[in-house]
Amino acid sequence: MPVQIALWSVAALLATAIVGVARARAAAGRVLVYGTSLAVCGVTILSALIHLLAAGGEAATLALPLGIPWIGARFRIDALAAFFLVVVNLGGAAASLYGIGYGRHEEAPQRVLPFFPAFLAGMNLVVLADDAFTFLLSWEFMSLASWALVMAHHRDAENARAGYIYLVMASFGTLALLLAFGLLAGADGGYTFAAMRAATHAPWVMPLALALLLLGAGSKAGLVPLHVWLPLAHPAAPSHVSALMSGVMTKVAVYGFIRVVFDLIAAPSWWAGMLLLFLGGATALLGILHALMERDFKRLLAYSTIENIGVIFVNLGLALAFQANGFAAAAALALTAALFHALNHSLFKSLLFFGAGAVLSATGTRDMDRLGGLIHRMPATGFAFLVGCVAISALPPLNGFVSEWLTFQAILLSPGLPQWGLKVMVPAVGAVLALSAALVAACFVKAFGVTFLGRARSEVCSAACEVDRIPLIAMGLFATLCLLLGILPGLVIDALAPSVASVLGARMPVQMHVPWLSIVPIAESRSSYNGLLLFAFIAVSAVLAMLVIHRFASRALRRAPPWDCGYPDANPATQYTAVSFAQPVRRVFGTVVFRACEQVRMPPPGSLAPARLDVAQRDLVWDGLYAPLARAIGVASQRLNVLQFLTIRRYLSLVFLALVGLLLVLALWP
Amino acid sequence: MEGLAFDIAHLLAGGLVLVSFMMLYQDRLYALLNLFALHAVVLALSVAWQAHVQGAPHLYITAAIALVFKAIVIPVALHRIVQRLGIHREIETVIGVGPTMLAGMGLVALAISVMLQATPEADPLAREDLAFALAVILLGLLTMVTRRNAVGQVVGFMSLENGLILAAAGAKGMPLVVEISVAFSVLIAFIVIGIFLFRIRERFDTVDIQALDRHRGERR
Amino acid sequence: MSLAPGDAVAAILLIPLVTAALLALLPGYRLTARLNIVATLLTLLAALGLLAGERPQPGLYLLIDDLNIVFLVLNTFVGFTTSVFSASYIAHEIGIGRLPRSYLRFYHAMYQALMFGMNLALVANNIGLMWVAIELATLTTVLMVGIYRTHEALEAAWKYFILGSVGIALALFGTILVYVAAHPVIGEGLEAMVWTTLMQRVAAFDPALLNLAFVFLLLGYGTKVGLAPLHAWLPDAHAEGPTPISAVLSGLLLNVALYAVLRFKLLLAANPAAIAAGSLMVTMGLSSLVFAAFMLYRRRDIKRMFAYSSIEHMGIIAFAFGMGGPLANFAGLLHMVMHSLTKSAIFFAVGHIAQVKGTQKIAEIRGLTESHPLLGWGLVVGVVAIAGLPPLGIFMSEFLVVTSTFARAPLLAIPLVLGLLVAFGALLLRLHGLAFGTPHGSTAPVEASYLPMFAHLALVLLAGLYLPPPLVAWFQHVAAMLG
Amino acid sequence: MLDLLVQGAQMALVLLLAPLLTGIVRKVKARLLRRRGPSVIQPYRDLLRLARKEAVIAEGASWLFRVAPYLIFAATWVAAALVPTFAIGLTFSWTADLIAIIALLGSARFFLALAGMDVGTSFGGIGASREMLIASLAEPAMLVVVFTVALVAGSTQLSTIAAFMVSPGVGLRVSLGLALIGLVMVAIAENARIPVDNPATHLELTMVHEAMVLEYSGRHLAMIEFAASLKLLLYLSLIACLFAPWGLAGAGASATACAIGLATYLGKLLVGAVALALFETSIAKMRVFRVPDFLGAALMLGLLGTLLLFVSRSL
Repeated sequence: MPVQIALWSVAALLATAIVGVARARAAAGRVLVYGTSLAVCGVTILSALIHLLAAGGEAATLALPLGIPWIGARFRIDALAAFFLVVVNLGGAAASLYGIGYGRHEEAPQRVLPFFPAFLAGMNLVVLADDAFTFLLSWEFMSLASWALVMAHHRDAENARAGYIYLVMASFGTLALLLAFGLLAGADGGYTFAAMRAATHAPWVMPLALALLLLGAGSKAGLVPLHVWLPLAHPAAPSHVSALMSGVMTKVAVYGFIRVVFDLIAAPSWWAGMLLLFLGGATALLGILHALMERDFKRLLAYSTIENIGVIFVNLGLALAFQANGFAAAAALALTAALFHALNHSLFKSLLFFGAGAVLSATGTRDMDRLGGLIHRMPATGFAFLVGCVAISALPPLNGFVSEWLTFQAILLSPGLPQWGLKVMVPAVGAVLALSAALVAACFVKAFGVTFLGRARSEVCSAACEVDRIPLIAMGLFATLCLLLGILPGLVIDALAPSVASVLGARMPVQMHVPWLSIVPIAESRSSYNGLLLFAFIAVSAVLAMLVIHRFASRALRRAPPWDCGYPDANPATQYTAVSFAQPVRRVFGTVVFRACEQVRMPPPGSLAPARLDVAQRDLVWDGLYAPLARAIGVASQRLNVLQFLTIRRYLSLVFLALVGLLLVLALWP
Repeated sequence: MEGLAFDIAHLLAGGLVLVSFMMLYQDRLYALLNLFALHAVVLALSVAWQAHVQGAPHLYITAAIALVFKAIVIPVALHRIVQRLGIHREIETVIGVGPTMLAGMGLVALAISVMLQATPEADPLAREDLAFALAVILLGLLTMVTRRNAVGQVVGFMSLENGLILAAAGAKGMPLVVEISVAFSVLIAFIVIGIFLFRIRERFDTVDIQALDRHRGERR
Repeated sequence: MSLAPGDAVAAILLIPLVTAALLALLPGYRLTARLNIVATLLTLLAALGLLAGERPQPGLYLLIDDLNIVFLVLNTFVGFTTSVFSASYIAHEIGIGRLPRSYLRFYHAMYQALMFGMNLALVANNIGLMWVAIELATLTTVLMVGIYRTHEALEAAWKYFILGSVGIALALFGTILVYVAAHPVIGEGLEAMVWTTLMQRVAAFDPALLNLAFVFLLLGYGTKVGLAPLHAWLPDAHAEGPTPISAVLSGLLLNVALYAVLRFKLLLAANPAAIAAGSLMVTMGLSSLVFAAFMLYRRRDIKRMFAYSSIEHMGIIAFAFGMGGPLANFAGLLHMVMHSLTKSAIFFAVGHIAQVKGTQKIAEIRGLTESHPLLGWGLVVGVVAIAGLPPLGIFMSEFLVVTSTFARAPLLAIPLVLGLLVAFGALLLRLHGLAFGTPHGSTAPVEASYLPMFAHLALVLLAGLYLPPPLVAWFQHVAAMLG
Repeated sequence: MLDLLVQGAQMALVLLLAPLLTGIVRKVKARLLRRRGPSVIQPYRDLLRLARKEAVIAEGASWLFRVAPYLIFAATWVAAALVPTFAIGLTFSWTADLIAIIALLGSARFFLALAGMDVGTSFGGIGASREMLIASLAEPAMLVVVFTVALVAGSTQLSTIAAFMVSPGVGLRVSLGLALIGLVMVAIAENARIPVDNPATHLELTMVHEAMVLEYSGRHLAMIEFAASLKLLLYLSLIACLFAPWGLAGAGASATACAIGLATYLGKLLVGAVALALFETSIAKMRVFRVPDFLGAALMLGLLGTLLLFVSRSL
């Protein structure tokens, strides 16, 4: 039954897409398209939740006579799929809601409306798919739809380049997955996931498949060094689509990875876990460092997505390592942390992109160094964005912290692992995670501080005005969810339990019975956390302190020019900008990671010219990997291109040589 | 009788290969045309002999076509063209004669070695014939490849095609031989006309194919 | 009305022949164009009737079996749609005076003659007849490629002509060799050239002769298929000829030549001692794929670019058939059909685009999705399909090819995937230039017949999602037949 | 019931002791510099006076600027209230383990940095960016220390760790020593003490914490100062509870035990204050961009401790 509902909603979405083609230009069309998407997503969430909680998420399957004829299109909802359905459609619903209002500012609706529902449909299908063909078809269809959305503002050359790199990387990933599935399916084409589960593979298959899978799913999720397309493509799309791509599509990639590695291959090995740990750690650190260096806030958010993907993959690596050594409970803990973080990230990243979209439509610029002081102009957006920043910075009592905390709990269990490599590596990765978590805080202090606080750096933002109500509702919804998940983590963990159990066969202890709704991953004596109480304490004591002081001390307030050590400067250019905020971090890390170099050009004494600080930094991954590749292809095509300009005689000689060659082969054939 | 028949067929086929070699060697246009005429005559003879041996009268038609069309009409036509176009008498060959001859030798060796893999049960006459025919074909291709000049290439192509006719005639009781030879004559007629209608000349003032190649959709 | 089987075959052959003669005589543009369409439609109906009804017994000359009926239906269908497209295309050409009216008869007559040649080559049960038919088809296309009489057109036609003739010669020699191989077993006369007979008795043939024959046939017909390094004529012929002819070339003639190669591969496969014909096809297929993929990057002429993409896809198809096995063969058939439909659809779009923009230079065409949404998005869908993206048909065939190959011969899959990816990058790069960005050049509306293009694309989309069971069963049977 | 009492007592106690601790440190420093220095209760006076003054805030300041001090104070207070000082058995000790407590301080810092950027002055920006840099280096070091300790005690729950530390099974361990040093270094950095930062300065390009709070005055400044001294107290009691948990009253202990615990706790604080003052006077402030090396050293010590722990365990 849930499968049918899900498939019907996918069909409804596709129908909506067609409507979008027809009625794109009319305002009614906008409301219709986004409204329908919202309703459909809502229905899907409900059915998935019911399936997950009430039915305990036992697998329900369905086969349609589509796709590869003798296999058909298989669909399946188990607990894992149900969970990701919730993630996908939650993001989808919020984005649709946001779009109803935000879409008004869209100058090319006919390039957005048709593809938005199609994109949602594609993501849903990936989660539903139960055979390789359907999976890859939906996977690539998802990429295609999102590509079209990235190309919505195609007149901008930057966007076009982003779209190109994105689609090429996507099809590279798809080809890698294609090979992986070919490997798992075997020569006689057992393309159904059921067949793959049942199949027994040669020992060399597993590592190869895993590597290919890392290429495929990793390139979609944005693992370093396959991440280059992400910070280009995500910001290029309209903001609610960016929210979907960053918040949801990357999760779909994570789903694909979990599905294959934990469910289909299901032959965990500790070195695979180690590989994931390494990649995840590197991704997290590099992603957040890039984000810190950015001054384009949508690109900053995209880079921070890379960081979160890194965290998720670290958790997956831990889960693999634990599972390989038979530590079921620990593996369950790590996987729960991964799923929890995926959910959290989809929430606050969407929220942040919504805020970014609001700022973008209000000011028309993505450059933080031209913004500032927006908290006065757009208070509601500012508050929602602040909640998002606190959540993504993994600060209690919001949801980001809970998953981070679970991750550290899992890391603290690693000493039990027998392999020395893991023993030594996990603490190091833990330190890296802590480092990147702290950098995230720095990054979002920068993002919020430079964009919303301080004084307006340009007239565009002193003229900005708050977005209309519907987008604010979407943001408020997600902000509330961030808080709820933060203070009631036990509910989420229990809700995740069936999904975890469905792939690992183990689950975390039930949290609902713990008094005061606090969470206890392993044992009361070992570690516990209670977001609800923490929240209550902070709220109470803050209010208490305020009341006491206002009651017994003074409550007088006077506005005055800023003090600033006696050197107040009216010029807003004297504020710290995004670039200058990142300067200490750039000094410490940038010189290594980005070959960053700063040089100050002082005017000669006596001249009134301003001193200039020039900052130059390079993306080593691009320089080291992609640029050479592009160059190689260029050279090869240049060399071969000679063959287009030969004389007929030379072409004849080619034929002649081919003939002689084949005759020689025949003459020498045994 | 059988032996004699075999020897004569062998002789004629070998003669054809020999003439091909001479054409390969020859770098004067008129002489090349004359050699081609000779080539055609030898072909006609050998086809006729095959007709006699196999007792297949229809092959005489093929022989006749070869004799009339290839040995007389075409060479004359090409003579005309060469005069009309007034192309310089020298054929600038691509590589020197020596290497060309060596290559030709190699090709013949290759042809024979490939052919001899065939089981002897296939009747020896056909087998030898095919070996020589293959040699002629390869040599014809070589001629085409080593000539810069359209007429030279046409001649090469026709010698190649002679090899085909030889093979077809050699194949005992092969149907459609006449049709095929006719079809090929048509094809060659097309080629000759292609030059003769001066399409190429009026556009490019020469039959030199390199001139053609200069006019190309995508210039570098 | 239901045709008797013999009549259907006769119709498929005679309708084009008669129409060709008729069109050569009739004056007047509208009439001839309509007649052209009607004739192709009738041929299509005949082919469908043949598909539906029972089949005639194979005779000395003609044969209808599962293998060639696939090609036949595809051939007549694309022939029909192309004639519809050609009507509006040629109307425009005459309107701008690029094509003198006097050539019209010639053009339409040649079109029907080409149809006749290809159909004959497909239904021929006789290797000699097949050879003659393919030669005929080649010659007609040569004449049509040169029809514009420009430097480039003539040069392309000449190149095509010379290379084609050499190919024909090689193929003929291969045919003779097959006869010589068959002759001791079957005996003299026509019998030794009949497919059905050959297939029954081939096991006893001399393998060495068969191998030699296959080499010549592969090179000879491979020249028509456009496999590298025999491809040289293909890009220019596509680029310089009238676009309907480019569509027919890419969509049909290449298939017909491939069909011939397949037949002979079957022949060799049935002889235990012969070499593995598949390995040769795999090699040439891979080389064509990779070569064409890299060639795509430097193209400046839009039609020439898609010609190279045809080479690439022919490479894939040859590779698939070379690999053999039920999966790969199925994929090869599917890919062939899908490629014909998609590529001709692309050429339909490109033809109108080149007409409205007045140029074929890629650099001078920009932002089509804005200036001409229908053409632009049609092109986008077509290129997306040809690049192998879902949900369109080619994705399925490529899925099957790659997966089955990787499971069987991982090392072969690497160049395959490499070629696919490189080609994808090139096509997308050009597509971005053509379809997106600020429009460039004339934005005048174009009177185009969109029907053929979107009909093809719709079919391709449908096939990508759902293949009707009878079609599948039939394909599977053919795939099994191909071994 | 008693536990609840203890919890309440602790919340009041930290509030009570924090300014005193600051005062003691200042006093000792002054003495060491041969000055008489303000009396140890001076901080209380300052706080009261500040609280009574009217608050002057810059024109550009937003609501965040006014809310932040209370949030910072509250978060720090809650954190401090959850660290066992004189007794283990706190009712709400399970609300947050060590990691959560550190994260709470992180939240406080987050809002402090935002408040620093709110008015839009150059000093505020300097302070915020440098504070976040220092934090980003201090947190991993702290986590590695926690990792070492948690490895030894098998828990991140402070009460459990403390209970374990007093048990005889511990003995002297190199890795714990390294962890201690690392923790001390982190504590110095976190509390903006010399050599990382100078709490006494008010007009220096190298100031970090003070630069952020430059715009604050009146009750807001009082809240922030209070939070700062609470933080110092927290770190001292954290060190005490982790590495010198002697005399801590067990869960549900008698009043006398609590009294003993209290006495020992005060003693520990005194020692800590004196030690801190000694250290601060004996060392010079370092340049801002030397701080990463300083904290990097702490991180290395922590990791070394962990590895040594593995070695000693595997033996």
